[in-house]
Amino acid sequence: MPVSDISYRKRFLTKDNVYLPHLVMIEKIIDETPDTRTFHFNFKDKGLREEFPFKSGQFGEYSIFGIGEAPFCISSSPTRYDRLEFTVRRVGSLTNALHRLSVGAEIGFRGPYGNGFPLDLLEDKNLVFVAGGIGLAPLRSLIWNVIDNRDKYKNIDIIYGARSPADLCFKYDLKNWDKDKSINMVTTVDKGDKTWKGRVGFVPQVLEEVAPSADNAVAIACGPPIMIRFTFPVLAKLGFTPEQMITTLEKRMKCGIGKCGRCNIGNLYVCRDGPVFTYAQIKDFISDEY
Amino acid sequence: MNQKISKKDISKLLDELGKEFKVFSPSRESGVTTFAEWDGRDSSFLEWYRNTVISPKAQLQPLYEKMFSFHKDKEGYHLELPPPTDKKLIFGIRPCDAKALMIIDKTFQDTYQDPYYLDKRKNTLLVGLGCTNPYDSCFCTSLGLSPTQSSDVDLMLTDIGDEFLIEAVTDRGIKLIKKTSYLKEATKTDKSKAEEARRQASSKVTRRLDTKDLAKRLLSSFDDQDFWEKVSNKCISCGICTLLCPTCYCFDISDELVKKEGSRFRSGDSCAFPVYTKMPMENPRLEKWRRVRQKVCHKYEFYPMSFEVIACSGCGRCIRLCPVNWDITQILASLPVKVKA
Amino acid sequence: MTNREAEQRLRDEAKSLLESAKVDYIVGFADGSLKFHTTPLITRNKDDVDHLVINPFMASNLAKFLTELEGRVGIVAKGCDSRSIVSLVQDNKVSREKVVIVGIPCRGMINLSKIEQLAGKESDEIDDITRQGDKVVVKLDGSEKEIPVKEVLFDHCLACELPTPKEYDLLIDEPIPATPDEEASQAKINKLEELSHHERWRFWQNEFSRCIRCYACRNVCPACYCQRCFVEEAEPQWILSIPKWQDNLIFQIIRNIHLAGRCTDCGECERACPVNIPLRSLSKEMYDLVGELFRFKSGMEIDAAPLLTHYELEEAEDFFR
Amino acid sequence: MAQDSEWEPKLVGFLCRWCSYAGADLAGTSRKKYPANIGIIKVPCSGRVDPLFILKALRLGFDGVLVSGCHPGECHYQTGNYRARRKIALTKKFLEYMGIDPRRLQASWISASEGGKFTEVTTQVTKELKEAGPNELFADDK
Repeated sequence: MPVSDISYRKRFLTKDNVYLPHLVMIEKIIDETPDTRTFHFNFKDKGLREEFPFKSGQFGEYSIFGIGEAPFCISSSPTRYDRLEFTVRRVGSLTNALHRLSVGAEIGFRGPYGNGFPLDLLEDKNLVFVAGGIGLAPLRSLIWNVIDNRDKYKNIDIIYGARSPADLCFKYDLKNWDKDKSINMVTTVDKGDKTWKGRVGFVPQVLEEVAPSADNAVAIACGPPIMIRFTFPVLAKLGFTPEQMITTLEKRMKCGIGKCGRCNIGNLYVCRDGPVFTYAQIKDFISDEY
Repeated sequence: MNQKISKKDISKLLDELGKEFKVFSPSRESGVTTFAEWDGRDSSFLEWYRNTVISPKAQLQPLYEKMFSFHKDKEGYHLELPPPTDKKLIFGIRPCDAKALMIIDKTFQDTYQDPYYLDKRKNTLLVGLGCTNPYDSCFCTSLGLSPTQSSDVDLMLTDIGDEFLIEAVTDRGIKLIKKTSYLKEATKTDKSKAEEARRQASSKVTRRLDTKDLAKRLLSSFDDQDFWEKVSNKCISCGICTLLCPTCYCFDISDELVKKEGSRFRSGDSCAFPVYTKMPMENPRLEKWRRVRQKVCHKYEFYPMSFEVIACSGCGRCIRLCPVNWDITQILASLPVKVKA
Repeated sequence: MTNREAEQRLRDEAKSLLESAKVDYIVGFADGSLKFHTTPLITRNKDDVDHLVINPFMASNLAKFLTELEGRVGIVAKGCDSRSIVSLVQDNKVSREKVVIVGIPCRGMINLSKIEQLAGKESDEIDDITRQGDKVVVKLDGSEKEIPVKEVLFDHCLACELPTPKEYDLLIDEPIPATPDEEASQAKINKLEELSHHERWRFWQNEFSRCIRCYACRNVCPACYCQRCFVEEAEPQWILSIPKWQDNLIFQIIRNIHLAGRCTDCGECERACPVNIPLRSLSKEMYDLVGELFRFKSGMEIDAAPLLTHYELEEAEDFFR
Repeated sequence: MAQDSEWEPKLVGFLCRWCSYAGADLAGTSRKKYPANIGIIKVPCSGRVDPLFILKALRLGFDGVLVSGCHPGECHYQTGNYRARRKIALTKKFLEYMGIDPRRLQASWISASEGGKFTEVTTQVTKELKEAGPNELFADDK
């Protein structure tokens, strides 16, 4: 996947300065799980709302002024809404501060950065989405994108799991996808509770049980590193080649544009050359530091 | 055609340049050598200056700088960029440090233009000063540099005794010469003196780094954990070699907030620090050997892969200033994989 | 014993420690790649021990590596290093049984910056530096210059209270008695103490505006063994990660307070600082305060309780209302 | 140091919850007037007070810090205040060496029943801080 073409971004630079965030307003906050929230936001500058361009799988740098900045993927689809969404799990100082925000709060946003998912590669393919926990966020953007252009794609399998029923994100979407006859939706949890009637089992296991065909298919996986490490071998067993497996990586980032140095894997920067990679690329990385 | 200037006239020259530029020249403050704004004091640096602890890169990418400030009122946040940069002139930059700027230009120009660095870069003239007394830690010649010649400066000065021979390297340099007083026409003898000075200086750089197939050798040694553990064991993971390296550019971004006003800063960061890559749940480079490997490979393997230039100009600061005398030339010479010619 | 003999004995002992598997690692000094420098030698290989040296340039405090290495370690220790080891043992960071202390009686280490200042040349331009009793002979441009050794030793060496380790397993060479010269060692601090509060604060403000936050001072320090230093805490963020003088200064004040009773005045922080901040003027002051208020000397008595986990019923009451 | 007569110092009090905090409470409920200059932070023990808290307070611009715990021998955890005593003594002396006016760091032993002493101490500390003037230690003038 090529280094992202940024020509279209130029129009959206504030004062020609790539580090200067746009001001955006939080419009709605949804509690996904006890520690995860989705924020709906929109540009304060109405001109930007109309035509803000991004691709599924791209990310932005979000800042609370005075606290700092961090990257999160855009979890809404470019095919939907006149707003954007991002989903945050509470793990550090900035994410904690984000969770303390209320509707109407003003934050900084710059982006979109990164390459995004290769839509052209997915066309006319059977798609297998494999996600764990908050790893559904970037895939969700792609899933809605695909649903909104349903005739361009063949079968869709979604295998999604979380630690417990309470940890499932985007329950409202899961319901929709479950109802959609053109999608095979499988939800699983590592450990059920009294009310849970669905599957119980780790995502890679469930993937093996569901056993989607590798024929003319692409698998797109996102989740915690441990899940990814077990998912690729299962996909391989099912006949997927490394070129047919796609994932998106996460690293500590500051600048988001390949300058501050820290998110590299070998000579590639996750922010600039990723975050979406095929397994073929990853396994050829000279570094085991992903 | 070459010009020359008497060493006695350097102070006057800098005074004159100071009218148009913010002039920076080698200076010693509290025992630390650095480039400081010329205040007309004296040109005694010509006596002691070999190279500075703080490289002139600090004038283009300062240790920390304000990216923008913000304040909040009834309408919400307002962001304000710092004022545009002054026209600067760095007097006396060594060829290694000038090359280093050329090297980091690549990163700051790549994909997205970095406004802070590039604005300063565009507005800064470099007057190079040939290095006639290199340190025993210098190894610039191994990286294809000459201690006395450079294509990365606007003007180049060479010590020919009581005078400096001046060569214009760029158009900006030619323009500068035209409007500068105190210059004289250089003679043939001056030029041959300069030749001799250059020859001597090059022979004084004795430390060697074999760059032949270096990226390949590193690539083949990449997974040799024993090797990396061995060469990193005495490293103390401080940030000296990176923060003071003229080709290291990594930075951190952080905010300062005082009541409702604040600023976003960026500041030098180092791959030697575990926190550099630390994520809430994991850290891909927690072990010291991984961080040392990253530092070495970034300079001599990844950077050439991306930009076709080694991210090192052989200035030797990392060797000179290291508290435990960790020596990059020794490390690279001891790579387990040798690629045959 | 001549220096050569001592070196040979050290190498023999180190080799036999490795051969008899009494230790997994030997940690000592080898010649550095720069003139008049040594570099830490950390090895499991018995052939490497032939690189071990003893000379007046072994400035590093190798105790720093004890908290990093797994297994049993044979470590070359000057008096001050041995105090750091003892302090680490007191803090339960290092187990005494896992360390074989190879003691080296020390006559003080030569501070190259002082030589450079006196010679007017940088160390790589100097031809030779040799110690001859109470003098140091500096060869430069074909001529020789004799300098009294007291003028070129590190400040902390001048005040050394323990030239020969008290806690050791092997001692190379004869013990050397202590001859501390507090006055000479204290010169910079005494000068500071003459200033007013305001002037002193200004002084430190100025010094710390140079700090580049490389953390060499912390990372060379054997006593700074925290897995996670307060400067890296994000919640709450105690100090900014931007090297502003205010936060640089707070970092160093707190570092010194946290090191009360652990700092053995080995001077490593000041030596490692690339921008010449007189850090020992902080650490020595704390070292003295600890002695003055609580009669405690770090790393001297292996059975002593660590300063800040211990107390006397009646002490320091005049600070409280 | 420029200071107008209107200026009032602000100080942070780190008070042990078992004694001094209760003492402050008692001062309040028994309507003893103590200066409003003090902002109180309840800590589980004076031994909890890391010198870092003191520096942070000064960095944030507070004019002084008061650390107050149980009288020696009366610590809820037996020895916490003894340890605090060592730390505070060293900190106070060290900060003075750095050039910080010693009046900016104060310490006291106040029991739960000493509401009066709390009033006296805070009044006295406030007075001394007023003499010391505003804390400009960390001002960004350079």
